[in-house]
Amino acid sequence: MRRMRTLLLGLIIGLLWLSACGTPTAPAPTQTTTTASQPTTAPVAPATTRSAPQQLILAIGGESEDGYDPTLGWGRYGSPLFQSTLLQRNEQLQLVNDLATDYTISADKLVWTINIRQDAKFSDGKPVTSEDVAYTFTKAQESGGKTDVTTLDKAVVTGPYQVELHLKQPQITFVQRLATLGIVPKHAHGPDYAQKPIGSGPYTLVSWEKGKQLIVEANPLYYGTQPQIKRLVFLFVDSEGDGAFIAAKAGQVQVASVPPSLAVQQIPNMRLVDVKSVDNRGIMFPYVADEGKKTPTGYPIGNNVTADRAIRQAINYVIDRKALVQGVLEGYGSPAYGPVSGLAWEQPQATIEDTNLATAKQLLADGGWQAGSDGVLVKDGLKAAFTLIYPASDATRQALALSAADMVRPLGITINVEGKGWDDIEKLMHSNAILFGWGSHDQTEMYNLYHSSAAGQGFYNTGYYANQSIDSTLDLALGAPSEQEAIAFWQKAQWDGTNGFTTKGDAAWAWLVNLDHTYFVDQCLDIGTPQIEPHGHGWPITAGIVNWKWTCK
Amino acid sequence: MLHVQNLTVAFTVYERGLAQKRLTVITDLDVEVQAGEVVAIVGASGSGKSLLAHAILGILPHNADLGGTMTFEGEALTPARKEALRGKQIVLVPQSVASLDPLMRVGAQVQRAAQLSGQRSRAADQAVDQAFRRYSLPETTRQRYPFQLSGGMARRVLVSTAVVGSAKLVIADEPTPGLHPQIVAETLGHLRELADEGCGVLLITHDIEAALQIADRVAVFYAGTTVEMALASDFAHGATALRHPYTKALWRALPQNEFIALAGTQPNPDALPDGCLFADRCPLVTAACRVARPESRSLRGGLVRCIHAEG
Amino acid sequence: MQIASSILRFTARKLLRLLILLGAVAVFSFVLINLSPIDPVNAYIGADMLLISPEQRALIATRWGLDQPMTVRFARWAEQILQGNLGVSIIFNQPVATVIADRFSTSLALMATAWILSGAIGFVLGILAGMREGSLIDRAIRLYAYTLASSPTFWVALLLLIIFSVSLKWAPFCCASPPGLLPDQVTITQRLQHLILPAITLSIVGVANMALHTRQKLIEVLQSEYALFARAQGESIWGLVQNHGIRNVALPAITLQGAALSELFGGAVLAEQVFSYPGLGQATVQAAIRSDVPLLLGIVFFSAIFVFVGNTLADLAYQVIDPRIRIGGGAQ
Amino acid sequence: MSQSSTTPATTTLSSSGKVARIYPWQMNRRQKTVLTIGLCLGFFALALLGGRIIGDAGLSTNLPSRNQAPSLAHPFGTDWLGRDMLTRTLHGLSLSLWVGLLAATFSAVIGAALGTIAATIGGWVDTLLTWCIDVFFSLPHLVLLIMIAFAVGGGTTGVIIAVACTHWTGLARIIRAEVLQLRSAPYVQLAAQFGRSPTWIACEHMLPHLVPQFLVGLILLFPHAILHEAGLTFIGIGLSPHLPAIGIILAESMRYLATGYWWLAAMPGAALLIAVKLFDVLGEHVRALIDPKTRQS
Repeated sequence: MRRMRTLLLGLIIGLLWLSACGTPTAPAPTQTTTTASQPTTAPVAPATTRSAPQQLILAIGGESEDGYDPTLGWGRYGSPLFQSTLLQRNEQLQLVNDLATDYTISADKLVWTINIRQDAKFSDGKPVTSEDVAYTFTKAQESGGKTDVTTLDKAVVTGPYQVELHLKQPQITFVQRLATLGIVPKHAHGPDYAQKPIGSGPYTLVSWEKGKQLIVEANPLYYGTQPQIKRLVFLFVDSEGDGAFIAAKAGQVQVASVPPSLAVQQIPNMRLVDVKSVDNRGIMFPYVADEGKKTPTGYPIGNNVTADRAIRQAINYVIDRKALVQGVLEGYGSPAYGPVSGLAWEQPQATIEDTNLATAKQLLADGGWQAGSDGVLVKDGLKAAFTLIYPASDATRQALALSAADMVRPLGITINVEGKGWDDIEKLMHSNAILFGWGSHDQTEMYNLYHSSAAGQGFYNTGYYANQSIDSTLDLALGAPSEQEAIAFWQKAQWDGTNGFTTKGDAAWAWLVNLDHTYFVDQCLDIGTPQIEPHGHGWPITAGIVNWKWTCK
Repeated sequence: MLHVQNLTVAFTVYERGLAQKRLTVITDLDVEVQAGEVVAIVGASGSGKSLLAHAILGILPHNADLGGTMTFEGEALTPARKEALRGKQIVLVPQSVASLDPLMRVGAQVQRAAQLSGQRSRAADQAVDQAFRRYSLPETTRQRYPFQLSGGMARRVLVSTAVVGSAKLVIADEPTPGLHPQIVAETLGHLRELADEGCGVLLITHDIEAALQIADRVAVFYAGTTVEMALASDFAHGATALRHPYTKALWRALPQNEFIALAGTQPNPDALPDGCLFADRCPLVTAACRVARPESRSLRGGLVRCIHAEG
Repeated sequence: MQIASSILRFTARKLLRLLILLGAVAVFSFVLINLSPIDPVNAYIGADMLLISPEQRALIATRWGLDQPMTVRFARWAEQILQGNLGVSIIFNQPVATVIADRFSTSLALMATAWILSGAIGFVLGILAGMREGSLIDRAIRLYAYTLASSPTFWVALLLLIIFSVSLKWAPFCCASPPGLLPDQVTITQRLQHLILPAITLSIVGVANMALHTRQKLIEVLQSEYALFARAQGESIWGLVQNHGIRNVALPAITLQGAALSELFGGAVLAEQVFSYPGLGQATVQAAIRSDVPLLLGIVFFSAIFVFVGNTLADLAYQVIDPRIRIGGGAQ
Repeated sequence: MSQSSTTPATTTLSSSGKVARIYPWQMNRRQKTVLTIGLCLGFFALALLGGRIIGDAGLSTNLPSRNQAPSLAHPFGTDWLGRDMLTRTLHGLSLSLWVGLLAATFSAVIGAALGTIAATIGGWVDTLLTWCIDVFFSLPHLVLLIMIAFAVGGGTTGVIIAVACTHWTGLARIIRAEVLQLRSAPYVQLAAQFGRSPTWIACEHMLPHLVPQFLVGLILLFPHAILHEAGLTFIGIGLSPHLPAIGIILAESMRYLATGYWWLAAMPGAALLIAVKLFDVLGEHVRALIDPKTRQS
């Protein structure tokens, strides 16, 4: 009776066996030019007169793994593509109307009344009404997605094309939600909306193969200017690695986002577009001394060395930010002296003359630090040494941390550099210097970084920076009636001649560089002037996609 | 058919440390086998006898050096010719069942031997059946695996690998150990049959009694050389008919004779004495024996390698 | 009738063992994940966790039920499993079953070809090296195997990609089908073209283990008694390998190939990252790094089944290959 | 194992029985073996101490001189931060050699032991162990590595223990299959009938046969463990990524492959390859020495 079983299995093994040991005729790579197999892309022709391809292929990464539902966080960096937003930021990052025609804020700054245009339609033909706007805001507020609308109390429909948003407390930066939250149709929003989004944006989704590509086509019912490029393909190759670069080199892609290290290369028929961004990197110093205090979650707070202003200022002055930009970012970046460099609400006076060993040494001497026997500075028994931690998975921050530590060494300050995972960083970020990356169009970020009330809240103000006058300026900024008036206060908080959190003032941080986002773009494709991009997620470059044009005929 | 003159087989092996030394396992061995004749080579176990078989077939390990001349049917046995002949005209009957592939059915292995000896697969198939019937192996043996065979059956399968081909010279390496006496007689009988059918059989064994049952001539092997070539009948007439002192001692040591063992041991292969190899243990030893190796001379119809042996 | 009942009993026993395995694997990985240092909420929010307020974090935690204790979550998960619902993946915001299904189906063809090719190439190389031990070809094959074993596979894949698709433009540079085409527009020949380079790369990279173990075993076989007797029968080196080599060398080869069966399911992170060929490798890595419990458990379940089948097949193959194990009452 | 024809060795017969060599420098096979083993150990010692010998001057960043091709000043060229690749490679080798060696040996030994036990004792022990192997096989590699490395507290010890606890399964299955075959060998069954205990049989009769497969498994695990060290580091559980370890250097250089700075990947890769190749040569010669069949040739 065992015969039967072994016979059966012998057969299976035989099959496996034959396939395993027969010498397979591995199909030799057939001689095919890939363009031939794709009738749609432009045949390879001399650079200048290439006709417009039926579809544009973009390798700029940014696949939203959990789908395209704005209430769960899609499009939180702007230009959700399928949906349209109430407001929009133009190239100069000024707020302009999009779906909304105008909005007014009540005296107590708690009620925002918004009127929307009456000719907007969803891609399924149904009109966009205030019902949809109210529904979108309420849904975003209650669903545990990645977009934070917790300050909204309730949304009230006051007319077919008018809606009122009631906030729990005044927050001018709520305007950022108006500019990023895509409006979803109330009648068509279900659990799998994220896979097949319907919206009133310039494009509609045609097909989405996860991990591979997303195909979109122009939405004929779009109320704004009709895009010249009718069909787009977002190719999800391993973008932060070399995937996009290789795709561009193989001539299959019209736009490819590449890391700075590859931006120095040349690719035929393509030009390098170096887009400014507010994506910045800086060293966060623990501001308070180590008095053995702990956070509610039990992590140590304070660091005696970085609590000394002279140390923080000296480090700010000695670091050569231009060398960092040239060395680490291959020149695709710019020195950063504050958390919002390059934005309208940056304080120009806050910039300092860095690579300045003499001033730094002077500051340290005035601060009472003398050189110890081993060349390391000492002040009443305390050695000028502390640990700088960077996230282990980010090579750029590693490079910045190491270079900064070596630049500071001549001062007599030793910085031991360590790479840790985010969960370790959470434990150490109140008692050690951390190399953080911030940068957003939303001013709330500056508020949360420097306001004492935000200290110890998640990743906000991890150094427990607290300065009464800065707190009050920040509160004034947040409570300002409009973004325009708020800018004066944001600048005052950075530096107002006597006080501020930048280097000349408390030097709470040592901001280092702003990263540029580098793209290879086809010479025939005109992508207009891209806006200053936020922290690098989503597709910031597609903000102005409606007016992209193919110039070669 | 097969003439072997002063064959020498030596190995370069390692001593304890890094130094190498040479083991001359076979020194100036002479033997010859005619068609239809069984020649037995009898010697103490472990004196390098099966190396003679490997030397003839050309499958010595590659750190072995071969000296002397070997001819088969008049032509010199060069390595190339050895390769051409082995399995076809010269076949080996090995000793243990370990020489059979444990994972292959016995029938298939014997059929492979037949194919190697030049037969096409259909003819080989019949040859296997014929051989198995000849040695009264049951029909199911073909499907059996080596580990399922008894000692006797394994022996008969090994012998049948020699029979399926058209071999002229059969070398049987220690066919008798570990078997029931009745099966020993049966195996030797098979070898005798092969000789009677015209093959030359070279029987290598340590069991002198078994050899005497079927051998026409017996070569006595001592410390790597043949000290005496005697007719099987000489042994029947007792020690006097024998020539070399060692052969006489061997004969005397047999249980049915005086059952007296010879004192001392064989000389070590890496330190062979200059003179006669048997000098240390030989009752007739004189100074002359230690000077040079005695030549092999004919005496009363046989050969002996001793200056004192006389008619 | 008797044979059928024995097969029934045999498969029943095997199924029972599989169920115990799945149960243990589920409990084991559930506990492991919860011990893991990685906080799923942080992992879910990802890079812009700096912008999300603590209240929002609490909202996220409740949405995914991450705030309940481990035992409650395991109980709810287990009861879901019994109704055949694998739960929803946190990362992909989709039912786990669909995530696994569509990624597995596209990568199955690639992984199967790679599994067979790497097994075959490895085996043949092992035989060649073992047969001519010490010769040039043996040293070359060993050097090749060790170079592959000691260089990160991404490296090798990227080199091949750059050579073949960028400079020579022989093979497409990415993906399972030409970019820009809808799934139904893709022809079979296009799929094949996109399969060749990744399959060859995976096969080339995966041979080291098989080649070296086979070579080692073949050397032993060629030094055995029966090999000596076969040579005495006039067998050529090729004859030796064909009749005795392959049969005796099969055991380690089968074990390796059986163990590699689980890769069929796991897919190769390598193929996905370098060739952007969808598969479950990257999903597994993400699920592990971002503590996506339902997805991870779903993947672990299926890979457990593949591993079990692979190893059981290998165990049964031992019996077929080696009669002594079968008849000698080897470990059942 | 000899070729078909017996070609006389290059030594001549001397009456005294001692080997007379034609050329004085010509060594016999075993001297060559021992010499190679000596060379391998020498290289490993160099690799282990190399880091200290060359000092860590080259480790500090020097941005202006970044990405320089190999030159006399920097034999292995410089990396994207201007650090000298030769110093990093040597430091990396000495660091990773330990990790790779310990991890590989532990897991190979565990694998061999469990494989032998499973096959010799058989019965429920075998079922239990094969079941454990199946469990370990089906859990995704990375998950196990992260958990164990974290539970043990990360760093190099974390990596070693993690790799050791997860990579024994492959070798265990191969050794088990090998022992299953050995178990039916006549001499093993004979020893059993003489009343020898299974463990004695396993050690005396079976282990010598397993050495070749064991060595192959061990040598293959060595680079694998090193590459896993890099994998864990980037998740933030192993070492800090800027500490030079071969696996990390190789993984990081991956990003620069397309840029044409070939030496970033080629030099450390070659160093690791040489280390692995020497392990193979070492293993091969040690096996040739102790394996009776090849001792004499």
